[in-house]
Amino acid sequence: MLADRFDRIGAVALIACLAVVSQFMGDYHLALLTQITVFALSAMGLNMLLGNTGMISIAHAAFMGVGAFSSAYLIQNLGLPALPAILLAGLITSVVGMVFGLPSLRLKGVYLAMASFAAQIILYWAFEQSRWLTGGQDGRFAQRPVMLGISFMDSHRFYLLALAFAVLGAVANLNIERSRLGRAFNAVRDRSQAAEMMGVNVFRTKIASFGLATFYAGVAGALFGQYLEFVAIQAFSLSVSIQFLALVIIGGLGSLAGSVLGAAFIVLVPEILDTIILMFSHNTGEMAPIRLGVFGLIVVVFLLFEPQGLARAWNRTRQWALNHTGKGSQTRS
Amino acid sequence: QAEIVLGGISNRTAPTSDSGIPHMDGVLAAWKWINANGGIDGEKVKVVEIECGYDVPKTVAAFKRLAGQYKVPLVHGFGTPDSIAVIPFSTRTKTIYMPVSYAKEMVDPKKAPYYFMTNADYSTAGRSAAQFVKHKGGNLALIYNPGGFGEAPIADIKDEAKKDGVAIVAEENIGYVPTDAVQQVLKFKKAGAKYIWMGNTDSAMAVLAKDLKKQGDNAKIIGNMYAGTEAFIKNAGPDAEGHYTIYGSVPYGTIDTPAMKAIEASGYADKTNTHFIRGWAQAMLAAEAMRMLKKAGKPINGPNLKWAFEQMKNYSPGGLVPPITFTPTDHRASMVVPVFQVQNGKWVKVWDNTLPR
Amino acid sequence: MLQVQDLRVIYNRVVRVLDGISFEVPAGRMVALLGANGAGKSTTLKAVSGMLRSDGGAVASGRVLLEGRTVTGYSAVRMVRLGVMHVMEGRFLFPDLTVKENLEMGAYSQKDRRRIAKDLAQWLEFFPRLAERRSTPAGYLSGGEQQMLAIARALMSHPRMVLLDEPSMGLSPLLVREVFRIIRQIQQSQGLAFLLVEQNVKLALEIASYGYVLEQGCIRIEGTSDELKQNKHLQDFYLGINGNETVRCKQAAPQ
Amino acid sequence: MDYFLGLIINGIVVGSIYSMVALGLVLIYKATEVVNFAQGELLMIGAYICLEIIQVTGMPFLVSFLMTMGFMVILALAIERLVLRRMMGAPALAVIMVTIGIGIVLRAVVLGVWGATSIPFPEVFPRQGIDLGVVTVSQLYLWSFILSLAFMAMFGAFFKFTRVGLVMRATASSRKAAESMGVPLTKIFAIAWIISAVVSGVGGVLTGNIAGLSPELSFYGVKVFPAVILGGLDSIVGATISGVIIGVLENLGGGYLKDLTGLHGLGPVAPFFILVAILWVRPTGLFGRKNIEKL
Amino acid sequence: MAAMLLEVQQVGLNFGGVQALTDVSFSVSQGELFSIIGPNGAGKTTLFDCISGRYTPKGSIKFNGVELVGQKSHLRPKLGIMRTFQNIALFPNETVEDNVLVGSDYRLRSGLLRSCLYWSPLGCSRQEGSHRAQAREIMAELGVEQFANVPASELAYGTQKRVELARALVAQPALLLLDEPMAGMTSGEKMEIAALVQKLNQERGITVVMIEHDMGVVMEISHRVLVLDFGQRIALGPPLEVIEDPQVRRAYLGEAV
Ligand SMILES: Nc1ncnc2c1ncn2[C@@H]1O[C@H](COP(=O)(O)OP(=O)(O)OP(=O)(O)O)[C@@H](O)[C@H]1O
Ligand SMILES: Nc1ncnc2c1ncn2[C@@H]1O[C@H](COP(=O)(O)OP(=O)(O)OP(=O)(O)O)[C@@H](O)[C@H]1O
Ligand SMILES: [Mg+2]
Ligand SMILES: [Mg+2]
Repeated sequence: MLADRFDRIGAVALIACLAVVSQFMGDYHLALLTQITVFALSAMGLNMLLGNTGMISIAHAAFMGVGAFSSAYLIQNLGLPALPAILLAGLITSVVGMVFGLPSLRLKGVYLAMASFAAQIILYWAFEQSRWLTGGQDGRFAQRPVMLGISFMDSHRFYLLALAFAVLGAVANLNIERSRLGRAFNAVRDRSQAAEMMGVNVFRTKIASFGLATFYAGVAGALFGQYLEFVAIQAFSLSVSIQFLALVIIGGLGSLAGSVLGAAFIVLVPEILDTIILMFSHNTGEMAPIRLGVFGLIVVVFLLFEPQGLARAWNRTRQWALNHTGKGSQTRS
Repeated sequence: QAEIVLGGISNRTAPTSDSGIPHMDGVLAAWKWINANGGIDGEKVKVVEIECGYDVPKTVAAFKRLAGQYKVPLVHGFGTPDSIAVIPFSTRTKTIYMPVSYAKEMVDPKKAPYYFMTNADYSTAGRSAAQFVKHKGGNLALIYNPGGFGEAPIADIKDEAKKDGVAIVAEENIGYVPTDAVQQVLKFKKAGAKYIWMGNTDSAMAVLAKDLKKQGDNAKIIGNMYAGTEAFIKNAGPDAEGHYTIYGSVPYGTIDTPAMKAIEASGYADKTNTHFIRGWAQAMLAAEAMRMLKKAGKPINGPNLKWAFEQMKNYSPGGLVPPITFTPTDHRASMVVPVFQVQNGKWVKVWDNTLPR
Repeated sequence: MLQVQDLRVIYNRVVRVLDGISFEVPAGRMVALLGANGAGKSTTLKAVSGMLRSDGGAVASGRVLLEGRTVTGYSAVRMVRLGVMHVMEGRFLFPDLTVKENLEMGAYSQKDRRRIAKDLAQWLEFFPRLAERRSTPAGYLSGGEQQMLAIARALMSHPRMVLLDEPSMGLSPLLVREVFRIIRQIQQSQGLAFLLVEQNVKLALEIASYGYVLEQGCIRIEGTSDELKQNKHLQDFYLGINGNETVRCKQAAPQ
Repeated sequence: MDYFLGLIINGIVVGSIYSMVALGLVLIYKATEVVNFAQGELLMIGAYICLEIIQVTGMPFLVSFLMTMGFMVILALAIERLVLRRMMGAPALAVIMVTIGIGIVLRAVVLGVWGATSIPFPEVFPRQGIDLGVVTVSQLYLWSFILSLAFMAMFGAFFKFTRVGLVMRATASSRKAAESMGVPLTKIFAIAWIISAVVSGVGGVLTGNIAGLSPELSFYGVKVFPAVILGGLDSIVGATISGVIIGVLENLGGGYLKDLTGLHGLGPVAPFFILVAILWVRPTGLFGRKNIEKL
Repeated sequence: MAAMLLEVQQVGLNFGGVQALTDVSFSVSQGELFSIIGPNGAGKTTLFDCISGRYTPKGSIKFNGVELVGQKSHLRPKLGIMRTFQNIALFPNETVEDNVLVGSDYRLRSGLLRSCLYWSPLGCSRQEGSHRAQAREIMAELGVEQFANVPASELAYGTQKRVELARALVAQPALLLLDEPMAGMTSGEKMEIAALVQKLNQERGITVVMIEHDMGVVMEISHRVLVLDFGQRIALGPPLEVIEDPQVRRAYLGEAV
C-alpha cells in the first residue's frame, strides 16, 4: 500500500521520470515500456480479482481481447471518438466479464477457475467465429487514437497515453483497496460465509470484482491493440491468460506494486535473456530451448525464494531502506 | 570487410515450432552456403535471429529491435498473426519482411508493400486442390483446424469447387493434437467423400490417414503444405500411401540443382523437409534481390530491395520452389501449385497446375 | 521428562513473544501453564512440539530437552516420533475426514492394527457423542464435539507426553469434568506426562501437581498447585475469587 | 443410427485416454491440493524417454516401458526434493505457479534434446483395429480403456482402504493437522508425485502412439481439465467416468453440432458449455467432495 | 413485558438424517439478556446459524415482526442482527482494523465510483474516516487497539475473540448473538467481558442472546436461559429456575452441582 509519504513521493517521481525518459527512448525500448505499462494496467484488474477477491481467472487474455476488438470496432466501423470508445470497450468487456462471472455465485476455488477456463475457450471460439468483429484468423488493424484533438499516432506520444491510463488505473486500484469495496473483496476471499453474515453481499461483491477486473482488461486490451496497431485473436489465447496468471503471482498477490513488477518481469526477463545471448552470438535460435529452460528455472527459483512475489521482495528492500535512512515508521508490515 | 546484417524472427519453442525450427534452420544454412560461395558479390551476410515463440507482442518488439537497433533492411519472419502484426511497422520503417505464412493479407502490395514470400498463398493452393479433384473426378470434403492457417483458404476452396462443379460433401474440424479422427471418418463415410482437403499439420493428417485405413475408407487426403510433409509419411507409416499434398517445395533429393546438392550436403539431412527447403529458398530469393541491387549499383536497403523483388520474373531459387514473379501490384509469388502423392513412402509429383493470376 | 531452558521465541523474524522462559515437566506428572490472553502459552507449546515453523515463528534462543536430549527446533514429525503429542488450540482436525478416520489418523505412528482398533472402540465409548457421529466429516461437528475428537485423536497415538492447549474450551460443564476425569485416569494408568494450558485455573490446579504462570512472555510465578491456589496474585487475576472487580492483565504489546 | 452408435462407442473408448491422463492430475490434487500444470509435460517426457530407451537400448517394448516408469519415479522424486519440498509453507497459488515453471523447463528439455518435429513412435499395439460392427477401434484405445478401469479400481481402493491412502487424504484436508500428527509431509508429497508421474508416463506412451511424439503432447495436460473438473477434482471414479463422458461429448458434438447449428468448431467447445452447466448444478463436479467451510 | 424482538417458532432442521433442531420455539424480548445452554452438539450454534441465515430451517423466525427465514443472510446487519462465531471467523489475512470495519460496512453507501474517487469531493473519504474513528473507539473499548495493524491470524486466541466482538459491535446491532464469547479466557477476563456484555445490554439497550458454557457467568448476568438437548428445548426460564430442573441437571450439568 502506498500509505506513507515515502511511497507517494517515490511514485510521483517514478511516473514523472517515466514520462520524461520515455520521450528519449528508441523504438525498441519504448515498445517494451509500453507493453509493460499496458500489461500492468491489465494485471491490476486480475490482481484485484485474484489477489483481493481470491477468484482465479484463466480468461483474462480473452477479456482483453473483447476490449481490443470492440474498441477497434467502435472506432473504425462505427466511427466513435477514441476516448469514449476505449471506455465503452471497457464497459462492454465488463458486462461480458460479469456474465462469465455468474458461476462464481456457486463455484469456488479451482472449480471457478475452470469455469473461467471454459470462458476462455468459449470466448476464443466466439472470436474465431466473428469475422465481422475480429477479422477471424487474419486479425484486424487497430488505429492509434486521436484524443481530445491530440494525435497519438506517434509511439512516444502513445506511451504517454498508456501511462496516463495506467496511473489512473493505479489510483483507482488503491482507492478501492482502502474503501468498503476493497474490504468486501478481502472478506469474501478469506471467509465468504462469515462475510455474508457480516453484511457483505457476497454475490454482488464477486460480480463487482469480475466487472472491475474485466473493465481493466477491456481498457488495457484496447490500448494493447492500439499499441500493436493490430489485433489478432492469437494474442488472446489460453497461454496468454496463463501468462497473466503467472504475472500476478510472481508480482505478488493483492498488491499494486506486484502488478507493475510482475508485468516488468514477464516482459523483460525474456528480452534480457535475448540481449545476453545477442551479446555473444547473433543467433538466439540455437539457444532458444536453453533460454526457455532458463526462463522456467528463473520462475521456479524465484518462487522458491520468494513465494509471496516480487512485491514482498520490494517491500523488504523498502523497509531496509527506510530503516537505514532512519525515517521509517516501525509498523509491522 | 563489409557485412550485410539481416534479421530473423523464428519460432523454436511454441506450438508450430515443428515447422518453425526447420524453416529458420533452412534460412540460416542457405546463408551460410551463400557466404561460402562468394556471398553477395563478396559481401558476407549475417542474420540476427530472435526467437519469438509465435508470440505477437514479442514479435513486434523483436522487429523493432531489428529495424531500430540493427537497422536491418530485411527480416525473415514466421507465422500468420505475428507477421500480419508487423505490417504497419514494416511499412513505416520500409523494411522487407519475408514470412513463411502465405495468408492472403500479406500478398497485397497496397496493404503490405514490403512483404515478399516464396510460395503461392494458401488460397491459391486451396484452389489448386479443388481443380485437382475436378481433374480426377470426384467430390471433396473439407477438414481443417478451425482457426489458424488451416481455415484461411476454406472460403476460396468452396468458391473454386462451385466454379468447377465439384461437390463439397462434408465439412469437419480437427484440432492440432487430435486423439483420433474416427468421428470425422464416420462422417466422411456417411457422406461418401472421395477426396478430403486437410488444413492442419502433419500429426493431424497422420491420425486421419490411420483412421481412414482402420475404418476401411478409401478416401484420399489432400494436405496443405503443413500437413502433407515428410513427417506425415513417417508418422502414418504404411497408411500414408496414396494420399496427396500441395507440397510447398520440391521434395528433398528429387532434383539435381546445386542448391539441392548443397542442401543434401548441409548436414541437416534429418531436418531436411519442406520447411527447411522453403527456408533455404527464401534466403536464396533475398540473395538474388541483393545481387540485382549490386548489379544496378544501388545500396541495399528496404525500398531498393522492394524494387528488386518487383523486377523478378519467373525466378526459381535453386529450383527449390516453383518460379516466382512479383510485380508492383501483385505480390503473389507464384501461381504454380503442383500436387504430390505418397508412392512407396515418398512424395512424387503427380500433377502440375498453374492457375491464372 | 521435559525441560525448557531460557526459551525465546520470535514471530516473523521480529516480534518477540517469549522472553526467556524456563520450566520443567517431570515424567508421569501433569504440569499446568497458566496465563492471560496473549501471554504466550500457545506459543510455548508450539515451540516444544515443533509446530512453530508453520506459523512463521522460530526459537531465537534457549533449549528444549526431552529426557535429557536436546530437541530444540525439532520438526513436529520428529517430536511425534519421540512421543510428544500436541492438541492444538483451534483443534485442527481433518475437516473432510470422518470422525473415525480422524481417530485413525491419530494412530499414525502406531503399527499394531489390533491395538488401534481397540483404542478406537475405547475412545468411542468414552465419548458416545462421537460414536453417534462416527461417519460424519469432522468439519460438520459442533465445537464441543470437535474438541472431544481432538483430544481423543491425540491420545490414540499413545504418546509419552501430551501438550494440551485448553482442552476444556467449548465443552459443557458435564463434559469438562468427564474429560478431566479421563485425562487423569489415563495419566495415572499409563504414566503420561502432561503440559496443560488451561484457562479454567481452578480446574487446572485441581488436576495438575505443579503450575507456572506466564505473563508477557515471562514466567512470573511457579509452585505446586496448593501453593498457587493460595497465591494472592493468582487469586486476584485468574481464580476470580475477588468477584466482580474488573481486572485485566495488560497484554504484551508487539514490538 | 449406426453413425450415432459409432460416435458413442468411439467416444467411450477414446475418452478413456482422457481418463488416464486425468487420473494423474487427480492423484496429486487428492494428496496435496495442488493442481499440477506440469502434468502434460510429465506425460510428454514419459513418452520421449520411453522412445529413447527403445531406440538406444533396443530392448523390447515392455522392458523399456518398465524402465521408463523407473525414470518417472526418479523424475518425480527430483521434482519433489528439489522444488516442492521447499515450497511447503508457500501459498497454494505459488505452488501451482511453480508447476507451470517446471512444465516450461521440461518442455525446454524436450525441445533441446529431441527438437520439435514429430517423431513416430514404434508400433507397440498391433495395427489391426478391432471391429465393433459400427466402428473399428484401434487396440491402443482398448488398452487404454482397460488400463484406466484397472487404475480406477486400484487407486480407488488405495485411497479408500489403505493407510497411505488415508494419510494422503488427511494431508490434503489439513496440512497443519497432518503435521501435528507426525505425518512426514514431504514423504507423502513424494509418493503422490511418484504415483502421478508413473500414471502420466503410461498416458504418455499411449498418447505418443496416436500420432507420434511432439512437444504438443503436453497439450493433453490442459485438454483433460474439463474431464477432471466434471468428475470432481478429488475423485478417482469421477476422473475415469468423466473422461469417457468428455470423449462421448466431443464425438457427438463433432458429429452433429455443426449440421444443427451451422457453426464451426463447436465440437471441442461443446464440452465446456456442458461443463459450466453441470458445475452450476453440482458445484464440485459429479463426484467431488463438498467444500466444508468451517465457521 | 416489553415487545418481543425475536420470535422463534417451531424451528426444525436436519442434516441428512441428523436431527439438529426439532420444533424449537422461544422468544426474546426487547432489551433482554438471554442465554442458551445445552450439551455439546445440542444444536445451539445451529440455531444461531438459522437466525443469521446460514441455514434455512423449517418454521418461522421473526425479528421485529419481520420473517427472517428465507431472507438473504447479508441483510441481517441491516435489520440489526449481528453475531460472533464459536470457532472464530475473522478474516485471517486482514488487519484487525479492516476486520472490524467490515462490521460497519453495510452502512456505507459508497459504490465503485465513489471508492475510485476516494479523495475527491465526490469520494468516500469522509464516510470512511468517520467509520474508522468509530471502529477505533470500539477497538479501544475492547482493548485490541494496539493490534490495529496486525493481521488477525497472528493474534492469540482470546484476542481474536475480542476482535470478533468488536466487529459485531461496530454494526450497532439491536440484537447481538454471541457464540461462546468467553471461551478460552481466564476468569478475570471472563468477568471483564461479562461486564461489558451487561453494560451493552443495560446502557445501550442491545438485546443479547448468548451461548455460553460457563455457568457462573450465565447465572450471573442472564435474565432468562434456554436449554437445548438433542435439538429440543428442554427448559426455558430464569436462571435459578432452570438450574434446578432435573432434566437440565442430568443432561448438562451432571449430578454434582
Ligand atoms: N503466527 C503469529 N505471528 C505473529 N505473532 C503471533 C502469532 N501467533 C501468536 N502471536 C503473538 O504472540 C503472542 C502470544 O500468543 P499466544 O497465542 O501464544 O498466546 P496465548 O497465551 O496462547 O493466548 P490465548 O490464551 O488467548 O490463547 C500474542 O501477542 C500474539 O499476537
Ligand atoms: N453441516 C452439518 N452437517 C451435518 N451435521 C451437522 C452439520 N452442522 C452441525 N451438525 C451436527 O448437528 C449437531 C448440532 O451442532 P451444533 O454445532 O449446533 O451444536 P452446539 O450445540 O453448538 O454444540 P457445542 O456446544 O459443542 O458447540 C451436532 O451434532 C453436529 O454434529
Ligand atoms: Mg492460546
Ligand atoms: Mg456450538
